[in-house]
Amino acid sequence: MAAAGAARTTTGISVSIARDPALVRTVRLVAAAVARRASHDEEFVEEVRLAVGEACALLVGETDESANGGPVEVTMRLEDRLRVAVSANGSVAAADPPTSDIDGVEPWALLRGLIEDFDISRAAGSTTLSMSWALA
Amino acid sequence: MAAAGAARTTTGISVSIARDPALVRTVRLVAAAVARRASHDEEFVEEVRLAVGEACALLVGETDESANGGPVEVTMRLEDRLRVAVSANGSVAAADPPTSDIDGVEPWALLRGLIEDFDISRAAGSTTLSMSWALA
Amino acid sequence: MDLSLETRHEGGHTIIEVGGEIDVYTAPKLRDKITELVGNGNYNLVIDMEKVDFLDSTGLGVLVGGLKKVRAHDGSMRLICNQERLLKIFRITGLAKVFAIHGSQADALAER
Amino acid sequence: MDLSLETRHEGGHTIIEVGGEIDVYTAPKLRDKITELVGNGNYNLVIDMEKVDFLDSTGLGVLVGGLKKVRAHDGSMRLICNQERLLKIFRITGLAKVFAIHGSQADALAER
Ligand SMILES: Nc1ncnc2c1ncn2[C@@H]1O[C@H](COP(=O)(O)OP(=O)(O)O)[C@@H](O)[C@H]1O
Ligand SMILES: Nc1ncnc2c1ncn2[C@@H]1O[C@H](COP(=O)(O)OP(=O)(O)O)[C@@H](O)[C@H]1O
Repeated sequence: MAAAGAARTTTGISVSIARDPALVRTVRLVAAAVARRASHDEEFVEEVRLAVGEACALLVGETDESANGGPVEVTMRLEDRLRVAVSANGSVAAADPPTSDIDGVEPWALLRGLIEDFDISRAAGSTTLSMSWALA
Repeated sequence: MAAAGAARTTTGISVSIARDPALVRTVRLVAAAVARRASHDEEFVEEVRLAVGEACALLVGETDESANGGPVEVTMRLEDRLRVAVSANGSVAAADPPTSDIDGVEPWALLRGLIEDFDISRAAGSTTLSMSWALA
Repeated sequence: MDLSLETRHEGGHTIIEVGGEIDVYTAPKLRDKITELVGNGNYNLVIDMEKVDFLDSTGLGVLVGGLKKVRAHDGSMRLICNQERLLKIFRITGLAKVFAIHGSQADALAER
Repeated sequence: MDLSLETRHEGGHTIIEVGGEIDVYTAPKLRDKITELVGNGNYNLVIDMEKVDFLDSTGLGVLVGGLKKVRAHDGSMRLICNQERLLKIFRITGLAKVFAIHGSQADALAER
Protein backbone atom coordinates (compact mmCIF):
# COMPACT_ATOMS: atom_id res chain seq x y z
CA MET A 1 0.00 0.00 0.00
CA ALA A 2 1.10 3.51 -0.74
CA ALA A 3 0.63 4.56 2.87
CA ALA A 4 3.06 1.95 4.16
CA GLY A 5 5.72 3.13 1.76
CA ALA A 6 5.14 6.76 2.57
CA ALA A 7 5.69 6.01 6.23
CA ARG A 8 9.36 5.46 5.49
CA THR A 9 9.78 8.99 4.21
CA THR A 10 10.22 11.59 6.90
CA THR A 11 6.85 13.13 7.42
CA GLY A 12 5.78 14.99 10.46
CA ILE A 13 3.09 16.81 12.27
CA SER A 14 3.29 19.01 15.29
CA VAL A 15 0.47 20.16 17.47
CA SER A 16 0.60 23.00 19.92
CA ILE A 17 -2.21 23.35 22.45
CA ALA A 18 -3.19 25.88 25.06
CA ARG A 19 -2.77 24.37 28.52
CA ASP A 20 -6.39 23.27 28.55
CA PRO A 21 -7.15 19.68 29.67
CA ALA A 22 -10.00 19.47 27.18
CA LEU A 23 -7.54 19.65 24.28
CA VAL A 24 -5.53 16.60 25.36
CA ARG A 25 -8.00 14.24 23.76
CA THR A 26 -7.58 16.06 20.46
CA VAL A 27 -3.86 15.40 20.67
CA ARG A 28 -4.65 11.73 21.29
CA LEU A 29 -6.71 11.72 18.09
CA VAL A 30 -3.71 13.04 16.18
CA ALA A 31 -1.35 10.56 17.82
CA ALA A 32 -3.61 7.66 16.88
CA ALA A 33 -3.87 8.91 13.30
CA VAL A 34 -0.10 9.21 12.94
CA ALA A 35 0.48 5.81 14.54
CA ARG A 36 -2.09 4.25 12.23
CA ARG A 37 -0.13 5.56 9.25
CA ALA A 38 2.90 3.71 10.52
CA SER A 39 1.15 0.48 11.36
CA HIS A 40 -2.28 -1.10 11.18
CA ASP A 41 -1.59 -3.00 14.39
CA GLU A 42 -4.32 -1.59 16.63
CA GLU A 43 -2.42 -2.57 19.77
CA PHE A 44 0.48 -0.38 18.65
CA VAL A 45 -1.91 2.46 17.79
CA GLU A 46 -3.53 2.19 21.21
CA GLU A 47 -0.15 2.26 22.94
CA VAL A 48 0.93 5.41 21.10
CA ARG A 49 -2.43 7.06 21.83
CA LEU A 50 -2.09 6.23 25.52
CA ALA A 51 1.54 7.30 25.81
CA VAL A 52 1.17 10.60 23.96
CA GLY A 53 -2.05 11.37 25.83
CA GLU A 54 -0.38 10.58 29.12
CA ALA A 55 2.68 12.72 28.40
CA CYS A 56 0.46 15.56 27.30
CA ALA A 57 -1.77 15.25 30.37
CA LEU A 58 1.26 15.40 32.66
CA LEU A 59 2.52 18.61 31.05
CA VAL A 60 -0.89 20.24 30.71
CA GLY A 61 -1.75 19.59 34.34
CA GLU A 62 -5.20 19.02 35.67
CA THR A 63 -6.25 22.54 36.53
CA ASP A 64 -6.75 25.55 34.31
CA GLU A 65 -4.65 27.59 36.75
CA SER A 66 -1.51 26.69 34.84
CA ALA A 67 -3.09 28.11 31.67
CA ASN A 68 -0.59 30.97 31.70
CA GLY A 69 2.33 28.55 31.51
CA GLY A 70 2.35 28.69 27.73
CA PRO A 71 1.45 26.00 25.24
CA VAL A 72 2.31 22.33 25.27
CA GLU A 73 3.96 21.25 22.04
CA VAL A 74 3.77 17.78 20.59
CA THR A 75 5.93 16.81 17.64
CA MET A 76 5.48 13.49 15.86
CA ARG A 77 7.74 12.28 13.11
CA LEU A 78 7.77 9.09 11.11
CA GLU A 79 11.34 8.36 10.08
CA ASP A 80 13.39 5.28 11.00
CA ARG A 81 11.20 5.11 14.10
CA LEU A 82 8.07 6.89 15.21
CA ARG A 83 9.50 9.71 17.30
CA VAL A 84 7.40 11.85 19.60
CA ALA A 85 8.48 14.79 21.75
CA VAL A 86 6.14 16.54 24.16
CA SER A 87 7.43 19.72 25.71
CA ALA A 88 6.28 22.71 27.68
CA ASN A 89 7.89 25.89 28.86
CA GLY A 90 7.54 27.53 32.19
CA SER A 91 6.26 25.81 35.28
CA VAL A 92 5.12 22.30 34.62
CA ALA A 93 2.74 20.41 36.89
CA ALA A 94 4.82 17.25 36.62
CA ALA A 95 8.20 18.92 37.06
CA ASP A 96 8.47 17.56 40.61
CA PRO A 97 11.04 14.84 41.17
CA PRO A 98 9.93 11.57 39.58
CA THR A 99 9.13 10.14 43.00
CA SER A 100 6.25 12.55 43.59
CA ASP A 101 2.85 11.18 44.36
CA ILE A 102 -0.40 12.41 42.80
CA ASP A 103 -3.15 10.79 44.82
CA GLY A 104 -0.87 7.79 45.21
CA VAL A 105 -0.01 7.38 41.54
CA GLU A 106 3.62 7.77 40.61
CA PRO A 107 3.27 9.98 37.54
CA TRP A 108 6.04 8.50 35.42
CA ALA A 109 5.26 4.85 36.20
CA LEU A 110 2.86 4.43 33.33
CA LEU A 111 5.09 6.03 30.71
CA ARG A 112 8.22 4.23 31.90
CA GLY A 113 6.37 0.92 32.00
CA LEU A 114 4.74 1.43 28.63
CA ILE A 115 7.59 2.67 26.47
CA GLU A 116 10.99 1.11 26.02
CA ASP A 117 12.57 4.30 24.75
CA PHE A 118 11.40 7.03 27.10
CA ASP A 119 13.37 10.01 28.27
CA ILE A 120 12.76 13.13 30.34
CA SER A 121 14.95 16.17 29.84
CA ARG A 122 14.81 19.55 31.48
CA ALA A 123 16.52 22.68 30.24
CA ALA A 124 16.03 26.35 30.98
CA GLY A 125 12.66 25.93 32.67
CA SER A 126 11.32 23.68 29.95
CA THR A 127 10.53 19.97 30.17
CA THR A 128 10.62 17.59 27.24
CA LEU A 129 9.32 14.04 27.29
CA SER A 130 10.79 12.06 24.40
CA MET A 131 9.67 8.65 23.27
CA SER A 132 10.05 6.48 20.22
CA TRP A 133 8.81 3.22 18.79
CA ALA A 134 10.30 0.87 16.25
CA LEU A 135 8.27 0.55 13.06
CA ALA A 136 7.28 -3.03 12.33
CA MET B 1 -22.29 21.58 30.40
CA ALA B 2 -18.73 22.38 31.35
CA ALA B 3 -17.54 21.98 27.76
CA ALA B 4 -19.98 24.57 26.44
CA GLY B 5 -18.84 27.08 29.04
CA ALA B 6 -15.19 26.39 28.37
CA ALA B 7 -15.73 27.11 24.69
CA ARG B 8 -16.25 30.78 25.54
CA THR B 9 -12.78 31.07 27.02
CA THR B 10 -10.04 31.59 24.50
CA THR B 11 -8.57 28.18 23.89
CA GLY B 12 -6.59 27.21 20.91
CA ILE B 13 -4.76 24.55 19.05
CA SER B 14 -2.41 24.83 16.15
CA VAL B 15 -1.23 22.09 13.90
CA SER B 16 1.73 22.23 11.60
CA ILE B 17 2.13 19.54 8.96
CA ALA B 18 4.75 18.62 6.45
CA ARG B 19 3.44 19.22 2.94
CA ASP B 20 2.24 15.65 2.68
CA PRO B 21 -1.29 15.05 1.32
CA ALA B 22 -1.72 12.10 3.68
CA LEU B 23 -1.62 14.43 6.69
CA VAL B 24 -4.54 16.57 5.56
CA ARG B 25 -7.05 14.10 6.93
CA THR B 26 -5.39 14.32 10.32
CA VAL B 27 -5.93 18.06 10.27
CA ARG B 28 -9.58 17.41 9.42
CA LEU B 29 -9.82 15.21 12.52
CA VAL B 30 -8.52 18.06 14.64
CA ALA B 31 -10.83 20.58 12.98
CA ALA B 32 -13.85 18.37 13.66
CA ALA B 33 -12.79 17.89 17.29
CA VAL B 34 -12.40 21.63 17.84
CA ALA B 35 -15.69 22.40 16.11
CA ARG B 36 -17.47 19.78 18.21
CA ARG B 37 -16.26 21.53 21.34
CA ALA B 38 -17.94 24.70 20.13
CA SER B 39 -21.17 23.07 19.05
CA HIS B 40 -22.86 19.70 18.97
CA ASP B 41 -24.58 20.60 15.71
CA GLU B 42 -23.13 17.94 13.40
CA GLU B 43 -23.89 20.01 10.32
CA PHE B 44 -21.68 22.78 11.68
CA VAL B 45 -18.95 20.27 12.57
CA GLU B 46 -19.09 18.83 9.06
CA GLU B 47 -18.83 22.28 7.50
CA VAL B 48 -15.75 23.17 9.55
CA ARG B 49 -14.17 19.80 8.74
CA LEU B 50 -14.79 20.32 5.02
CA ALA B 51 -13.60 23.94 4.98
CA VAL B 52 -10.42 23.38 6.97
CA GLY B 53 -9.64 20.23 4.99
CA GLU B 54 -10.21 22.06 1.74
CA ALA B 55 -8.03 25.03 2.72
CA CYS B 56 -5.32 22.67 3.85
CA ALA B 57 -5.52 20.60 0.67
CA LEU B 58 -5.16 23.72 -1.47
CA LEU B 59 -2.01 24.80 0.36
CA VAL B 60 -0.51 21.32 0.62
CA GLY B 61 -0.99 20.64 -3.05
CA GLU B 62 -1.58 17.28 -4.58
CA THR B 63 1.94 16.14 -5.29
CA ASP B 64 4.80 15.44 -2.96
CA GLU B 65 7.05 17.56 -5.18
CA SER B 66 6.16 20.65 -3.19
CA ALA B 67 7.34 18.90 -0.02
CA ASN B 68 10.26 21.30 0.21
CA GLY B 69 7.92 24.29 0.41
CA GLY B 70 7.86 24.17 4.19
CA PRO B 71 5.02 23.24 6.49
CA VAL B 72 1.39 24.22 6.31
CA GLU B 73 0.19 25.76 9.57
CA VAL B 74 -3.35 25.59 10.82
CA THR B 75 -4.42 27.65 13.83
CA MET B 76 -7.83 27.21 15.42
CA ARG B 77 -9.12 29.39 18.21
CA LEU B 78 -12.41 29.43 20.04
CA GLU B 79 -13.10 32.96 21.19
CA ASP B 80 -16.06 35.15 20.21
CA ARG B 81 -16.13 33.10 17.00
CA LEU B 82 -14.37 29.97 15.85
CA ARG B 83 -11.40 31.42 13.98
CA VAL B 84 -9.21 29.37 11.69
CA ALA B 85 -6.14 30.44 9.74
CA VAL B 86 -4.33 28.16 7.31
CA SER B 87 -1.04 29.42 5.99
CA ALA B 88 2.02 28.26 4.14
CA ASN B 89 5.32 29.81 3.24
CA GLY B 90 7.16 29.55 -0.02
CA SER B 91 5.57 28.43 -3.25
CA VAL B 92 2.00 27.40 -2.84
CA ALA B 93 0.17 25.17 -5.28
CA ALA B 94 -2.94 27.33 -5.11
CA ALA B 95 -1.14 30.66 -5.31
CA ASP B 96 -2.24 31.10 -8.92
CA PRO B 97 -4.85 33.77 -9.51
CA PRO B 98 -8.24 32.71 -8.14
CA THR B 99 -9.50 32.10 -11.68
CA SER B 100 -7.15 29.18 -12.26
CA ASP B 101 -8.56 25.86 -13.24
CA ILE B 102 -7.56 22.51 -11.75
CA ASP B 103 -9.19 19.92 -13.94
CA GLY B 104 -12.12 22.28 -14.40
CA VAL B 105 -12.73 23.04 -10.74
CA GLU B 106 -12.26 26.64 -9.67
CA PRO B 107 -10.23 26.09 -6.50
CA TRP B 108 -11.76 28.81 -4.35
CA ALA B 109 -15.39 28.20 -5.37
CA LEU B 110 -16.02 25.69 -2.61
CA LEU B 111 -14.50 27.77 0.18
CA ARG B 112 -16.15 30.98 -0.95
CA GLY B 113 -19.51 29.27 -1.29
CA LEU B 114 -19.22 27.46 2.01
CA ILE B 115 -18.02 30.16 4.37
CA GLU B 116 -19.49 33.58 4.88
CA ASP B 117 -16.33 35.00 6.40
CA PHE B 118 -13.51 33.84 4.14
CA ASP B 119 -10.43 35.78 3.23
CA ILE B 120 -7.21 35.16 1.29
CA SER B 121 -4.15 37.24 2.04
CA ARG B 122 -0.69 37.06 0.56
CA ALA B 123 2.42 38.60 2.04
CA ALA B 124 6.13 38.02 1.48
CA GLY B 125 5.69 34.75 -0.39
CA SER B 126 3.26 33.37 2.16
CA THR B 127 -0.46 32.72 1.69
CA THR B 128 -3.00 32.74 4.52
CA LEU B 129 -6.58 31.57 4.23
CA SER B 130 -8.66 32.97 7.08
CA MET B 131 -12.15 31.90 7.98
CA SER B 132 -14.46 32.20 10.92
CA TRP B 133 -17.84 31.00 12.13
CA ALA B 134 -20.28 32.44 14.63
CA LEU B 135 -20.81 30.25 17.68
CA ALA B 136 -24.46 29.37 18.20
CA MET C 1 -5.69 4.08 2.47
CA ASP C 2 -9.21 4.98 3.42
CA LEU C 3 -10.39 4.98 -0.16
CA SER C 4 -11.96 1.81 -1.45
CA LEU C 5 -12.78 1.20 -5.10
CA GLU C 6 -14.84 -1.72 -6.40
CA THR C 7 -15.62 -2.07 -10.05
CA ARG C 8 -18.49 -4.03 -11.65
CA HIS C 9 -19.82 -4.20 -15.17
CA GLU C 10 -23.59 -4.21 -15.67
CA GLY C 11 -25.74 -3.66 -18.74
CA GLY C 12 -23.18 -1.70 -20.72
CA HIS C 13 -22.21 0.42 -17.74
CA THR C 14 -19.16 0.23 -15.53
CA ILE C 15 -20.03 0.86 -11.91
CA ILE C 16 -17.31 2.10 -9.55
CA GLU C 17 -18.38 1.81 -5.94
CA VAL C 18 -16.31 4.30 -3.99
CA GLY C 19 -15.98 4.17 -0.21
CA GLY C 20 -14.20 6.36 2.32
CA GLU C 21 -12.67 9.76 1.78
CA ILE C 22 -11.98 11.30 -1.63
CA ASP C 23 -9.47 14.00 -0.80
CA VAL C 24 -6.15 15.47 -1.85
CA TYR C 25 -4.41 12.24 -0.76
CA THR C 26 -6.73 9.61 -2.21
CA ALA C 27 -8.20 11.37 -5.27
CA PRO C 28 -5.23 10.35 -7.49
CA LYS C 29 -6.22 6.70 -6.95
CA LEU C 30 -9.72 7.39 -8.23
CA ARG C 31 -8.27 9.32 -11.17
CA ASP C 32 -5.98 6.40 -12.03
CA LYS C 33 -8.90 3.99 -11.88
CA ILE C 34 -11.03 6.14 -14.21
CA THR C 35 -8.11 6.59 -16.60
CA GLU C 36 -7.52 2.85 -16.64
CA LEU C 37 -11.18 2.05 -17.28
CA VAL C 38 -11.51 4.60 -20.08
CA GLY C 39 -8.22 3.37 -21.53
CA ASN C 40 -9.76 -0.12 -21.67
CA GLY C 41 -12.78 1.13 -23.59
CA ASN C 42 -15.26 1.63 -20.77
CA TYR C 43 -16.96 4.90 -21.70
CA ASN C 44 -20.16 4.67 -19.67
CA LEU C 45 -19.28 5.08 -16.03
CA VAL C 46 -21.45 5.13 -12.94
CA ILE C 47 -19.72 6.43 -9.82
CA ASP C 48 -21.54 5.18 -6.75
CA MET C 49 -20.72 7.55 -3.90
CA GLU C 50 -23.12 6.15 -1.31
CA LYS C 51 -20.27 5.06 0.94
CA VAL C 52 -18.21 8.23 0.54
CA ASP C 53 -17.64 10.07 3.84
CA PHE C 54 -15.75 13.03 2.54
CA LEU C 55 -15.24 14.87 -0.74
CA ASP C 56 -13.07 17.92 -1.36
CA SER C 57 -12.34 19.94 -4.47
CA THR C 58 -9.52 17.63 -5.50
CA GLY C 59 -12.13 14.88 -5.66
CA LEU C 60 -14.49 17.13 -7.61
CA GLY C 61 -11.63 17.84 -10.00
CA VAL C 62 -11.14 14.14 -10.62
CA LEU C 63 -14.85 13.68 -11.31
CA VAL C 64 -14.90 16.62 -13.73
CA GLY C 65 -11.77 15.27 -15.40
CA GLY C 66 -13.44 11.87 -15.74
CA LEU C 67 -16.52 13.44 -17.29
CA LYS C 68 -14.33 15.16 -19.87
CA LYS C 69 -12.61 11.89 -20.68
CA VAL C 70 -15.77 9.85 -21.26
CA ARG C 71 -17.41 12.67 -23.24
CA ALA C 72 -14.42 12.71 -25.56
CA HIS C 73 -15.57 9.18 -26.45
CA ASP C 74 -19.28 10.11 -26.56
CA GLY C 75 -19.64 8.30 -23.26
CA SER C 76 -21.37 9.22 -20.04
CA MET C 77 -20.64 9.53 -16.36
CA ARG C 78 -23.45 9.27 -13.84
CA LEU C 79 -23.11 9.80 -10.13
CA ILE C 80 -25.02 8.08 -7.36
CA CYS C 81 -25.33 10.19 -4.29
CA ASN C 82 -27.98 10.42 -1.61
CA GLN C 83 -26.11 12.23 1.12
CA GLU C 84 -27.15 15.79 1.68
CA ARG C 85 -23.67 16.85 2.80
CA LEU C 86 -22.17 15.70 -0.49
CA LEU C 87 -25.03 17.07 -2.62
CA LYS C 88 -24.41 20.44 -0.96
CA ILE C 89 -20.84 20.41 -2.25
CA PHE C 90 -22.05 19.79 -5.80
CA ARG C 91 -24.58 22.61 -5.47
CA ILE C 92 -22.12 25.13 -4.02
CA THR C 93 -19.64 24.56 -6.83
CA GLY C 94 -22.29 24.60 -9.53
CA LEU C 95 -21.45 21.01 -10.44
CA ALA C 96 -24.93 19.75 -9.53
CA LYS C 97 -25.94 21.07 -12.98
CA VAL C 98 -22.99 19.45 -14.71
CA PHE C 99 -23.42 15.90 -13.45
CA ALA C 100 -26.37 13.57 -13.72
CA ILE C 101 -26.83 12.72 -10.04
CA HIS C 102 -29.07 9.78 -9.16
CA GLY C 103 -30.40 8.45 -5.86
CA SER C 104 -29.65 4.76 -6.44
CA GLN C 105 -27.93 2.33 -8.81
CA ALA C 106 -31.35 1.23 -10.10
CA ASP C 107 -32.19 4.84 -10.96
CA ALA C 108 -28.85 5.49 -12.57
CA LEU C 109 -29.00 2.33 -14.72
CA ALA C 110 -32.68 2.78 -15.64
CA GLU C 111 -32.09 6.11 -17.36
CA ARG C 112 -31.46 6.00 -21.07
CA MET D 1 -18.51 15.58 27.72
CA ASP D 2 -17.35 12.16 26.72
CA LEU D 3 -17.55 10.83 30.24
CA SER D 4 -20.83 9.31 31.32
CA LEU D 5 -21.61 8.33 34.89
CA GLU D 6 -24.64 6.29 35.94
CA THR D 7 -25.18 5.34 39.55
CA ARG D 8 -27.30 2.46 40.89
CA HIS D 9 -27.65 0.94 44.33
CA GLU D 10 -27.82 -2.82 44.62
CA GLY D 11 -27.47 -5.14 47.61
CA GLY D 12 -25.52 -2.76 49.82
CA HIS D 13 -23.24 -1.69 46.96
CA THR D 14 -23.24 1.46 44.92
CA ILE D 15 -22.45 0.77 41.30
CA ILE D 16 -21.04 3.55 39.14
CA GLU D 17 -21.19 2.69 35.46
CA VAL D 18 -18.55 4.76 33.73
CA GLY D 19 -18.52 5.28 29.98
CA GLY D 20 -16.16 7.11 27.64
CA GLU D 21 -12.74 8.51 28.41
CA ILE D 22 -11.33 8.98 31.91
CA ASP D 23 -8.53 11.44 31.36
CA VAL D 24 -7.03 14.68 32.63
CA TYR D 25 -10.14 16.57 31.50
CA THR D 26 -12.89 14.26 32.70
CA ALA D 27 -11.33 12.57 35.76
CA PRO D 28 -12.36 15.45 38.08
CA LYS D 29 -16.01 14.61 37.33
CA LEU D 30 -15.47 11.02 38.45
CA ARG D 31 -13.63 12.25 41.55
CA ASP D 32 -16.52 14.59 42.41
CA LYS D 33 -19.02 11.76 41.99
CA ILE D 34 -17.04 9.46 44.29
CA THR D 35 -16.59 12.23 46.85
CA GLU D 36 -20.32 12.95 46.75
CA LEU D 37 -21.26 9.27 47.17
CA VAL D 38 -18.84 8.72 50.04
CA GLY D 39 -20.03 11.98 51.61
CA ASN D 40 -23.57 10.56 51.52
CA GLY D 41 -22.50 7.42 53.34
CA ASN D 42 -21.95 5.04 50.42
CA TYR D 43 -18.77 3.19 51.40
CA ASN D 44 -19.02 0.12 49.19
CA LEU D 45 -18.42 1.17 45.63
CA VAL D 46 -18.29 -0.85 42.43
CA ILE D 47 -16.79 1.00 39.47
CA ASP D 48 -17.97 -0.62 36.26
CA MET D 49 -15.44 0.26 33.56
CA GLU D 50 -16.80 -1.97 30.81
CA LYS D 51 -17.69 1.03 28.64
CA VAL D 52 -14.49 2.95 29.30
CA ASP D 53 -12.48 3.64 26.11
CA PHE D 54 -9.52 5.38 27.65
CA LEU D 55 -7.83 5.67 31.02
CA ASP D 56 -4.75 7.71 31.89
CA SER D 57 -2.83 8.21 35.13
CA THR D 58 -5.12 11.05 36.19
CA GLY D 59 -7.94 8.52 36.10
CA LEU D 60 -5.85 5.99 38.02
CA GLY D 61 -5.16 8.69 40.59
CA VAL D 62 -8.88 9.28 41.06
CA LEU D 63 -9.47 5.55 41.54
CA VAL D 64 -6.64 5.28 44.08
CA GLY D 65 -7.98 8.35 45.84
CA GLY D 66 -11.43 6.78 45.94
CA LEU D 67 -10.02 3.58 47.39
CA LYS D 68 -8.37 5.58 50.15
CA LYS D 69 -11.63 7.37 50.91
CA VAL D 70 -13.76 4.24 51.23
CA ARG D 71 -11.10 2.41 53.23
CA ALA D 72 -11.06 5.29 55.70
CA HIS D 73 -14.67 4.19 56.40
CA ASP D 74 -13.85 0.46 56.35
CA GLY D 75 -15.52 0.33 52.95
CA SER D 76 -14.51 -1.26 49.69
CA MET D 77 -14.02 -0.35 46.09
CA ARG D 78 -14.24 -3.04 43.42
CA LEU D 79 -13.55 -2.51 39.75
CA ILE D 80 -15.20 -4.22 36.82
CA CYS D 81 -12.94 -4.43 33.83
CA ASN D 82 -12.69 -6.95 31.02
CA GLN D 83 -10.70 -5.01 28.49
CA GLU D 84 -7.13 -6.12 28.03
CA ARG D 85 -5.93 -2.63 27.13
CA LEU D 86 -7.18 -1.28 30.46
CA LEU D 87 -6.00 -4.28 32.47
CA LYS D 88 -2.55 -3.69 31.02
CA ILE D 89 -2.53 -0.17 32.48
CA PHE D 90 -3.34 -1.56 35.93
CA ARG D 91 -0.58 -4.14 35.58
CA ILE D 92 2.08 -1.70 34.39
CA THR D 93 1.44 0.64 37.29
CA GLY D 94 1.29 -2.15 39.86
CA LEU D 95 -2.32 -1.24 40.65
CA ALA D 96 -3.64 -4.61 39.52
CA LYS D 97 -2.49 -5.84 42.94
CA VAL D 98 -4.10 -2.94 44.77
CA PHE D 99 -7.60 -3.19 43.32
CA ALA D 100 -10.05 -6.08 43.32
CA ILE D 101 -10.74 -6.31 39.59
CA HIS D 102 -13.69 -8.41 38.45
CA GLY D 103 -14.91 -9.52 35.05
CA SER D 104 -18.59 -8.69 35.50
CA GLN D 105 -21.07 -7.02 37.84
CA ALA D 106 -22.35 -10.45 38.90
CA ASP D 107 -18.80 -11.45 39.88
CA ALA D 108 -18.14 -8.21 41.70
CA LEU D 109 -21.37 -8.39 43.69
CA ALA D 110 -21.06 -12.12 44.45
CA GLU D 111 -17.80 -11.70 46.35
CA ARG D 112 -18.04 -11.21 50.07
N1 LIG E 1 1.18 4.19 39.82
C1 LIG E 1 1.48 3.34 40.81
N2 LIG E 1 2.40 2.40 40.59
C2 LIG E 1 2.71 1.53 41.55
N3 LIG E 1 2.13 1.53 42.76
C3 LIG E 1 1.22 2.45 43.03
C4 LIG E 1 0.85 3.39 42.08
N4 LIG E 1 -0.12 4.16 42.63
C5 LIG E 1 -0.29 3.73 43.86
N5 LIG E 1 0.49 2.70 44.10
C6 LIG E 1 0.55 1.94 45.33
O1 LIG E 1 -0.72 1.39 45.56
C7 LIG E 1 -0.87 1.20 46.95
C8 LIG E 1 -2.24 1.60 47.33
O2 LIG E 1 -2.20 2.85 47.85
P1 LIG E 1 -3.37 3.35 48.77
O3 LIG E 1 -4.52 3.73 47.88
O4 LIG E 1 -2.82 4.39 49.62
O5 LIG E 1 -3.85 2.09 49.60
P2 LIG E 1 -3.29 1.51 50.97
O6 LIG E 1 -4.32 1.87 51.99
O7 LIG E 1 -3.21 0.04 50.73
O8 LIG E 1 -1.95 2.15 51.24
C9 LIG E 1 0.24 1.98 47.64
O9 LIG E 1 1.16 1.07 48.15
C10 LIG E 1 0.87 2.79 46.53
O10 LIG E 1 2.25 2.97 46.68
N1 LIG F 1 -16.00 24.27 -9.23
C1 LIG F 1 -16.76 24.64 -10.26
N2 LIG F 1 -17.66 25.60 -10.07
C2 LIG F 1 -18.47 25.97 -11.07
N3 LIG F 1 -18.45 25.43 -12.30
C3 LIG F 1 -17.56 24.48 -12.53
C4 LIG F 1 -16.68 24.03 -11.55
N4 LIG F 1 -15.93 23.05 -12.08
C5 LIG F 1 -16.31 22.91 -13.33
N5 LIG F 1 -17.29 23.76 -13.61
C6 LIG F 1 -18.00 23.92 -14.88
O1 LIG F 1 -18.56 22.67 -15.19
C7 LIG F 1 -18.69 22.59 -16.59
C8 LIG F 1 -18.32 21.21 -17.02
O2 LIG F 1 -17.05 21.21 -17.44
P1 LIG F 1 -16.53 20.06 -18.37
O3 LIG F 1 -16.23 18.89 -17.51
O4 LIG F 1 -15.42 20.61 -19.15
O5 LIG F 1 -17.77 19.66 -19.32
P2 LIG F 1 -18.27 20.31 -20.67
O6 LIG F 1 -17.89 19.29 -21.69
O7 LIG F 1 -19.76 20.42 -20.47
O8 LIG F 1 -17.59 21.62 -20.83
C9 LIG F 1 -17.82 23.67 -17.18
O9 LIG F 1 -18.68 24.64 -17.72
C10 LIG F 1 -17.06 24.24 -16.01
O10 LIG F 1 -16.87 25.61 -16.08
